[in-house]
Formats: sequence, C-alpha cells, structure tokens
Amino acid sequence: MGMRSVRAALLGGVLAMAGGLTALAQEVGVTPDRVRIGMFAPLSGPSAAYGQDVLNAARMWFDKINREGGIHGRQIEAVVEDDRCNANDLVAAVKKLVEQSNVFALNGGSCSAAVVAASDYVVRNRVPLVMLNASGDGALFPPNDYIYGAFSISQHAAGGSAVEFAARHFNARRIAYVNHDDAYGAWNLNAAKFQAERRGAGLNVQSISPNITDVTAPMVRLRAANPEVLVIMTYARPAALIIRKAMELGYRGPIVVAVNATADLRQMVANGGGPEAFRNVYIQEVLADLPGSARLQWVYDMYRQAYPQLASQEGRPQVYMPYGLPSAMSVTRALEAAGPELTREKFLAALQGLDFDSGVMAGPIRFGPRNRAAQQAAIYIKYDGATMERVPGSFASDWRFE
Amino acid sequence: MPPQQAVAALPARASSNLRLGLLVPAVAAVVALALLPVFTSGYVVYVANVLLVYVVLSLGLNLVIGEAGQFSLSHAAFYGIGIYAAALGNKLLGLPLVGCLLLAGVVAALLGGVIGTIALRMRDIYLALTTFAFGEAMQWLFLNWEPVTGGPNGLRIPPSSLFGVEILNDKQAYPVVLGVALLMLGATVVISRSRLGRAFRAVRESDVAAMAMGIPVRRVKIMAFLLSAFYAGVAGGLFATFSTYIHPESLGFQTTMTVLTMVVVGGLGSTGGALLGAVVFGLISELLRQAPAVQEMTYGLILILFMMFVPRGLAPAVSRWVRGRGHV
Amino acid sequence: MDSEVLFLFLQQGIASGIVSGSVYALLALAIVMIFKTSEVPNFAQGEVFMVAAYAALFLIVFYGLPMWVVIPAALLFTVAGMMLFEAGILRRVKKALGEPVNLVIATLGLSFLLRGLVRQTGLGDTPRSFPSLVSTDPVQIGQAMLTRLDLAIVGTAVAVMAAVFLLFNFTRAGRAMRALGMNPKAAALVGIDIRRTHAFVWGLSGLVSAISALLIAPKILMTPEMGHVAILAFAAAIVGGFNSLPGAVLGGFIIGIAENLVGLFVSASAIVVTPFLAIMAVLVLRPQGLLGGRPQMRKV
Amino acid sequence: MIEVENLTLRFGGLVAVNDLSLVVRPRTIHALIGPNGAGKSTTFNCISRLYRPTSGRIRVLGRDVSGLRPQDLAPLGVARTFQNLELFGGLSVLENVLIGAHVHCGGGLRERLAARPPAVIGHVEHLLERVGLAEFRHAQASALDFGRQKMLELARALAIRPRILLLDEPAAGLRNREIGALDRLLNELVERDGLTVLLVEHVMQLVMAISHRVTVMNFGARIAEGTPAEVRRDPLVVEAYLGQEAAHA
Repeated sequence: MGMRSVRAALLGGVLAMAGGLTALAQEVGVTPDRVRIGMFAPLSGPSAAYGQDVLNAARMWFDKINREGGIHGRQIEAVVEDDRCNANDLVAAVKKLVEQSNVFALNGGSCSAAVVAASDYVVRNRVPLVMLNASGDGALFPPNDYIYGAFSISQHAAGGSAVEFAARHFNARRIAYVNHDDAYGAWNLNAAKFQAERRGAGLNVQSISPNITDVTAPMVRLRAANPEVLVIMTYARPAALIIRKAMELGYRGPIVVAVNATADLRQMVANGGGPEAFRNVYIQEVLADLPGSARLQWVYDMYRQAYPQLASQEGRPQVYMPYGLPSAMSVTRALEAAGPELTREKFLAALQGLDFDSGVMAGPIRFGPRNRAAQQAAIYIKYDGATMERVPGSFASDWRFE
Repeated sequence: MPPQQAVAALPARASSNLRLGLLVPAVAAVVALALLPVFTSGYVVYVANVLLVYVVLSLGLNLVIGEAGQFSLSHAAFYGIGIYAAALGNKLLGLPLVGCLLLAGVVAALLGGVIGTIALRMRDIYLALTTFAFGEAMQWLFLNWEPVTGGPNGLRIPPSSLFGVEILNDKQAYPVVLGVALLMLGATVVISRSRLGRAFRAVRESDVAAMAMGIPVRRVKIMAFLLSAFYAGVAGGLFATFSTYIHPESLGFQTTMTVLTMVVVGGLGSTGGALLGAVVFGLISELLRQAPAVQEMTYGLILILFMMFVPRGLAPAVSRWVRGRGHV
Repeated sequence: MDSEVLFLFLQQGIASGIVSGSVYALLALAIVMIFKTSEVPNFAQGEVFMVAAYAALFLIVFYGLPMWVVIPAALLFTVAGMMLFEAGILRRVKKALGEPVNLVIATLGLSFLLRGLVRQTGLGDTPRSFPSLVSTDPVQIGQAMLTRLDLAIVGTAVAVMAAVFLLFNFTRAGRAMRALGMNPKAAALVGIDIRRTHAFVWGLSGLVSAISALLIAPKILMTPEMGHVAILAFAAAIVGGFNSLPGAVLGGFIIGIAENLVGLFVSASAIVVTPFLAIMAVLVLRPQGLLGGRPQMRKV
Repeated sequence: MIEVENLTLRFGGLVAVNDLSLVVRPRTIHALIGPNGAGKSTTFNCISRLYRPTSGRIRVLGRDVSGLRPQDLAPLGVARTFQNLELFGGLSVLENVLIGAHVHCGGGLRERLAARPPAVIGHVEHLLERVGLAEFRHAQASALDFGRQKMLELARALAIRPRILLLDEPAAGLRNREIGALDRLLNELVERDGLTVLLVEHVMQLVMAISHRVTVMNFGARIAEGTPAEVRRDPLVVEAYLGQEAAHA
C-alpha cells in the first residue's frame, strides 16, 4: 500500500528532475578554453583491429590541431571509452560519455550494428555523433539531425557500387553476389538489388554466416548459375575461402572483392590460394589512391610520429587507420565553422554544410540537408597478388534513401 | 560404514536472530537503491538498470539449475523472446508497460513449458546440450525471421508508457526496473521456501526419493523450467523499457554463459547468491572496460580461480563472514 | 532444378561433407573420450584446437622452423598443455566441490584464457593461412570436385580414427581408459592408476584435437574464433551418442554431409542452424544418440 | 493389504523374479528374506513401481497398481525407504521430513507457500522427536552419522502418514543398540498406529524378533513361507543359507 505511493512519488520526482536538467543543458562540455569530445571504439576483443588505430588516427589529428592552438582558442579534450563492438557495451560507453563525462559531442563507433543501438538515445538527448569508421547505415538512413557517418563508405554505397562496376565495366548480365546474413549484408544487398535492376542485370545471391567454415555449398550453387562476374561482399576470412573455392571449382571470370575484406591484401593472397587464384581479381578501394602510394604517405608519417612505440610493432598501423582522419577532420572543421560561440545547434548546422577533400578518401566528404553519409563512391583496382592497376573512373551507387 | 561422527550441527538455514540482523542492512540497501537516480548520473542508473536485468535473469536461472538441478542452457533465448514480445506488444498492440512485461513473461513461459516438456526427457549433459541447441536455433530464428524481429537490421523499440507517461530515459525507467526486480526477488524467496521450492530441491537431490514422496518429478521439472523462462522473459521485458534497440547478436550463448557465471560465482542454489553474483560480476565486467587489453584473460582467470578456490560461490563465504561477526 | 544438377549437387554435397565431416569426427572423438572417462563436457576443446594451430603458426612465423619440427612440437605442446590443465587445475576443481557445473565453468574459463592469450601474440588480428603440406590442386571424383588436400585430410583423419580404435581396444592403456569410463571405483580396485589414466586421456584428446587442427587449418583459415568448429563437433557427438566413440565418428560424417546438403538444397544461411536442428531431432527421436547405449537405470 | 500374484521380471535374459506370489496381511510385519541376488529388492521396486514387471499382478490396498506411476503411491498411503539411503543429502533434517509430508501440504495457497506448513509441521516435529533427531533438525542430512541417516529416512517415510510401510534393509549397518530401538519403533507402529510393514532384511536378529510372517526367496522364486519359527526349520531355507555361507567361506 505504502510502496505504491512511494514509487509514484519517486517517479514524479525523477520526472521533475529530468525536466529541470534539460533547461540547464546548454553548451555541455564547452568552456572558454576547452571542448570535450567523447570517443569510443572497440579497444579489446575480436574486433579491436577495426577500432584501435582508427581511434588513434582521430586522436592524432586532434593533437595536431591542439598543438596549432586549438579552435577558437579551445583545446580539444578527448575522453575515450571501449565499446567492445557490442550493443550493450557501446550504449553503456555512450551514456557514460554523455551523462558522466558531459561531452559536447561524440566521435566514435566502428561497429555498425552496435552504433545503431545507441542512435535513438543520441537523438533523444540531442547529442551530435560523428562516427569513426562504422558504415552505420541503420543510423544514417533515414537521416536525422544528429548522426553523421560513413566516412569510409556506407554498406549501401559499397554494394551498389560493386554491382555498378560489374555491370558497367564488364557488361555483365548474370552477376553472382555473396554477402553475409547480418546487418551489413542486409544493407549492401538492398542497394545491390536496386543497382542490378537499374542496369537490367540478374543477381544470384548467396547469403552466408560470417562464421562459415566450408563455402562449398553456396559456391557450387553459384557456379551452377554460370555467372559472368562474382561479387564478394563478405569479411576477409570468408572472402579468402570463396576466392580459393572459385578457383577449385574452375571459375575463371572476374571477381570483385568489396572493401569489407581488403584489410590485409598480402594476407588475402596467401589465404585465397596464392597468385594463381588472383588472375582476375578486382578490389574495391575507398582511399584516395592505391594503398602505399606517395599521395597517402603523409598519413603514415603522421602516425609514426605520433605513436613511435606503437608504430614499431608488427601489424601497425592497422589497415583501417586512415579512416579515422576524415572523421576527426569533420569534427574540427565543423567546430571551426560553428564560430566562437559554440553550441550543439551551430555545430550540427556546420556539419550539414561540410564539403571538403580530406586528401585521404576517394571522394569528397560531403553532407547535405538529406544526406548523412559522407562517401558514396569507390574506385577499383586490378590486383594480381603483386601489382596494382587502377581502373579509370569511379563507380557510385544510385540507391538513395526514399 | 563411516565411523561415528560428532555431528557439528551445521545450520542449513540462518537463525531468526541472524535474519533480523540482515533485515536492517537490507532495508537500508533498498532505500539507498531507490534514491540512486537522485544523486548519480544517468550512466550510473543505466548500469544499475542493466545489473537489475541480470539479477532477474540470474534468479531465474538459479531456479532451474540451482534449485531444481536441471542444467538448462537456453536462458538467452527466453530472454530474447521476452525482449521481442515486449517490444512488439508495445509497437504493434500499443500495450502499456505492465501489459508488455506480462506478455514478455507469459510468452517466454509458454514456450519454456513446451521446450521443457520435450527436453526434460533427457537428463544432465543431454539436457544441457539439447537446451544449448535450442538456444542456438532461436538465435538463428531471431536473425532470420525478418518480418517479426527485423532480422539482421535489429528492431527499434519505441518508448513504453506507464500511466500515460512515456519512459524516455534510464532514470525514468529505473523505478519500474527496480520495483519489478524487487518483486521478482520477493517472489523467488517465497517460491524457494514454499512446497514447490522444497519439491525442486527434492528433485535435485534425488529424483527417485522424490517420487517415493509423491512428488510428480516430471511436472516439477517442467515447472522449474517454465518459471525460469518466465523470469528470463520478464527480464527481457525490463530491458525493453529502457532500451531503444535490440539485435540478435546479443542473444547468443555468450549471454547464457554470462548469467550462468553470475549464478555460479554467487553460489549455486542460493537466492542471495544469484543476487550477489549478478551484481558483483556485472560490476566487474563494467569496470574491466577500463583495462581492455587483458579483459578476456582476466575473465577466464576469474572463472578458473573461483572454481578452484571458492567453488560454492560468494554467498556461503559471505554468510559465514556475517555469522562470524555476529558471534563477536 | 533438373535431375542432372540435382545429381551433381548430391555427389558434391556428400563428397565435401565427408571431408569436413572427418574433421568434425576427430574433434568429436576428442570430446567424447574425455566425457566418457571424466564426465566433463570440455567446452574449451575448440580453443585447444585453435591454440594448437596457432602454436604451430607461431613457430613458423617467429622462428622460421621447418614443418618437420613444427608439427611434432605443436602436437607435444598441446598434449602437455591438456595434461597440465587436467592435473593442475581440473583435479583441484574436482576436489574442491566436483559438481559438474563447476567443471564446465572451469573449462569455459580456460576457453576465455586461451583466446585472450592468442590475441596477445598479435597473430590473431587478421585471418591467417596455415601452410599446407599437400597441394590444393583439384581432383574430380564422379562429378564432385575436391582437392588433393581434401583427400589428404580424409586419409589422415581415418588413420587417426583407426589408431584411436586400436589403442582403445587392444592396449593396456586403452583397457584402463575403458574401465575408468565404466566404473572408476572398480577400475581403482583392479589396480588401474586413475590419475595417470585421466592425464593420459586428456593428453590423447589434446593430441587428436591438435591433429585435426593442423589438418583443417590450411582449409578454413585461422582466427582466434576458429574454435567455433567445436560446436559442430559437439553436435556430432550428440547425434552419434555422447558416450560412444564410434558414434562420434558417425555423427561427424552425418553433420558434415547434412551441412553441405542443406547448403546446396535449402539455403546457404541455413547451414549454421543445421547442426542444432540435427541435435534436436536426434534427441527427440532417439535421446541417447544413434550409437549411444541406453542410459542405465540407477540401482536403488 | 499387498497381494502379489505370479510376479515375473526379466532383465534381458536374466530372470530376476520368477513367478512370485505373496500376500501381506493388515497390521502385520512381513519380512522378505533370502541370499544376495534372490530378487528381494527387485520385488520391492516392482511394488513401488520403479520397475515394470514382465508379467503378473500386484494389488496394493485392494487396487491394481499396474497403471500407477511411482509418485502415485505416496498419496495412497504407501511409503518406502531405500537400501542404500536416498536422502536429500544437501538439505536439512527438518526439510527432509517436510518433503516427506509433501502430499499433505497441498491444501490452500497459504499451506503451499508456507515454509512451515501449519497442517503438517506439528506431525513433522513429533516424528523428529520420535526417531530422536529433534536436536539435529537444522543439521545437513549428509552430515549425520549412518545410523541417524537411516532413522531420518524412516521419519521421512512416516511423514507420508502411510498405511503401508516398505522398508528395504532398515537394519543394515546399524549397531545392536540401534537395532533394538528400531525393533521397538516398528512394533509400536504396527500395534499402536495400525501400520502394515513389508521389509526386506538381512539381519536375522531383527527379522526373527519382530516378523509375523516371513517369505524366503532364492533365485527369484519363493522357496518357503511361514512364521519365523517355521521358516527357521525349513530344510530348503537352511540349505539356501548354508549354501551361501559355504560359498562365502
């Protein structure tokens, strides 16, 4: 009897407090000489390779800006949390950053499905979120006022672009398409179907589990359909298995490997059955130029300078490292554009108007009133296991959120 | 035949004196918990909400494994069913919060009853592996039944409402989560002391003797399974009150294992243990986020060391300590 | 689907199923021999399998040792590790309380520990391939396409199975293991050294897991999560009957073939759920598994 | 009270019980004796429905038991103990006996939820007094010594408020003093409380002292039946036991 009234009173009190707090919640995390940015990425566990160095890259950009005097006299203060790449932990990290560390904006997220879990919360609390390297389609479409991302490429754009390349460059009418039965797969297939229909090509799809160990069955089925081009949208391990199985089954047509699998090319060749299997392989690339080219050298130099100890280790920097830069650049540019009287609203408005060349990615970083995905296009490189040869032009997906 | 032992009258239950001694701190703890949102950040309240969900999950798993001795490994599946039932009840039927919670519990319990009826023909390892397989199959279903669960895209959970008020953040959800968790805790204590609780333990200790006492062993086992599924379902419903999104990824064996670890670290077969395990282990896991590099190894080491040196879990150790202090 | 394609799919499915099935069978064998003697379902078996492969890779990458050194070293390392775990940790856990749940949790702890350790080496960041001793040139059998490596996998696996069968049936150590499985008290009475036999079984199980790891690593690629395969081995063990060694082998082949046929005739995304459906079907229709003995009525 | 007609049970090729017939009269103590492996415990387990007979009929309290499950016997008023003890070892002494009273505390919701159900707690406490375990009520059952564990099992069976008590070797492993107490208790149960007891026993001292009737089995079949005195003189019985002792020697 008493319990109920106590609970009702408590509920009322909490509601009143929440109401009172929002009135005060202006320019959170901003002081005359500091702006606090909350960063999060997988720093441990199986997905750490997607996050650690991406976050490091973003931080080294912030450090550079700080050394140059900050933005409008403010130093950027980064607060870092591990999101473990899973939804519950990511939400915990985000809430900690927002409600305990009182950050001005969030700059984080390497795992799409997990980032989506935090999206409603971010929107409800009106906190700007600039993703790191997550494609994050689920949080970008439909567009909302607070979340920006896809600095590498969105999965929709990746799938659509790969099919566009297959249909336009090879004139293919029968395209075999292998993706995963997870969120990534659902997103890229969505745009791939759209693109195939637009080009009048048939798409033969096999959706496999990311844990698959034996790809014989799906590959035999695809082989039976006699495709002209094979598009692989899977992660690195299944992609290598598929390339190898394609060779075993005597498929000699072109193979297009999406950016999801191209983290470690040398390892991919070793895993996929050696140069023999790579006679006719094209890889999707979202960086400005061929990996290791002079044009991108400054990125790696900067990393080596910022993290000399880390850089001396085997496997560093991790492959996705450069993707952290355009994301951090967007944050600093928007802070700059928002002017000295910094508010979240101004920051968001500035983000919406961004259009710049990062010097890192294939295309410009460009948002707009209805667009929250930074990058739409990809380039393609013929790779035989040793040398790379760029296919002229870039290939964009036509799918747009309706 | 063992030699005559001087029976140290090992009290199997706390004396009433001790119970009174525990009552005061317990009330104090509840009051402190109730006031939590007033003096902490939303993040802490979120962590508390998650911990309370784990408490309900642990209480449920302890009923079937600890009390009734049936090794079930499909807890995450029932938890998932609870989340989806509550979310869909809210989204499609527009049910209020209480309705969603009940729906979550009842749907999970019904399915638990059906699965229990089939799986409980097996015992021990076979039961464990059947329920494990069921859990994996359910996760696959969550991932592939797109029209209902959203499949790999996950499912957005709309804000639930209580007495016409929308619950939009953790602090608003907290009183509900805490209230329901305490209710479930109370129910667990009552069940554990009741005739049914005694029947659970009888089945655990010796099913042959239980039968001879007139206990319908099979029905009691199914009941334990069903109740445990109900708890998991309610826990899922609670999760849905303060979360905005659910993805099948978080409903796999890993989650079952986390809950099992909580129950075992706390002390299998004891309600207090389930409570303690969920809180302690949940906190450790959240704190370990600060030390990413060695997380997995630390987690593994904790499990192994516990099994080697504190095999009965924390609850008996703590109650020994409390009793020891009482004598001083 | 016309009959020609159907026939081709059927041949390919069975042939490929036998290849992956033979590896599942080996790993299932490793699980069942431990369960038969210690009554512990070893949930770390997959990680033991993974560590064996990484141990070999470690020696190759960091020390550049030749295969004829690497393989025995990796096998030995795994065997020693398993024996150490049994004698140093599990025995203690058993003495501390000995509830089956506790033993299971201890093996789970081991699985986390091992995965964390491998990640510390830095080899786990990207999928790695393990050098194959046999070429992957294609071989056609009927209409089914396999590789030389596939044939080598099946051949070696069958040889190991035969060796285990001989060991269990015709040697003193094998008889000791069987006796331990049937009745530990009686085994002790007739003078079997229980501790040594337990350690021996765990070591042997480690050996069989390591062999299966080195066999299949070139084929499935290595990640710290490759221990997932153990789930299929568990499925195989259940389907075959959890206390039957021949059952484990039969179950392995059934799961391997079923996976491939489902992938070919139903859908690729249904492959992962196949083993679990198989488990549930078998347990509903024949709870003790295909070759499992009836569970004995306890004497009261 | 118990009528066994032409009971046969085969395990595979082994005939455990062969065409056994037996009648236990009300308010008597009926002993079932015989050498090891004679089929006594098996007969017992057939009566309490743990085993399904291959053929034959068993009637308990005038009722054919063939359609019953093991848990249906307690509500009828049939209680049993076990040869090798089947206590709820991890639970307290009190809880063991309370579980024995399971069928009597299913009344209302309050009764079902109570930790100490009012309808039975008095009887349970009384039973603990009667078998001398009152002071150990909070001890863990498995921590008791063997004799007390046996007494606890008896108390747990009595909590069913049985009309028929099936005792599987109640005196095995007990010391003389304890056997004396058991002897008195069983007599009291029959004389004062009107119970019927069927017991399987090896301890001849107890069997001869308290039984009204004795059935002797060997190789699954009945070889003799009568009063203790009659049975003791039966040459077949002597041979069976002597033969066994010779084998043991």
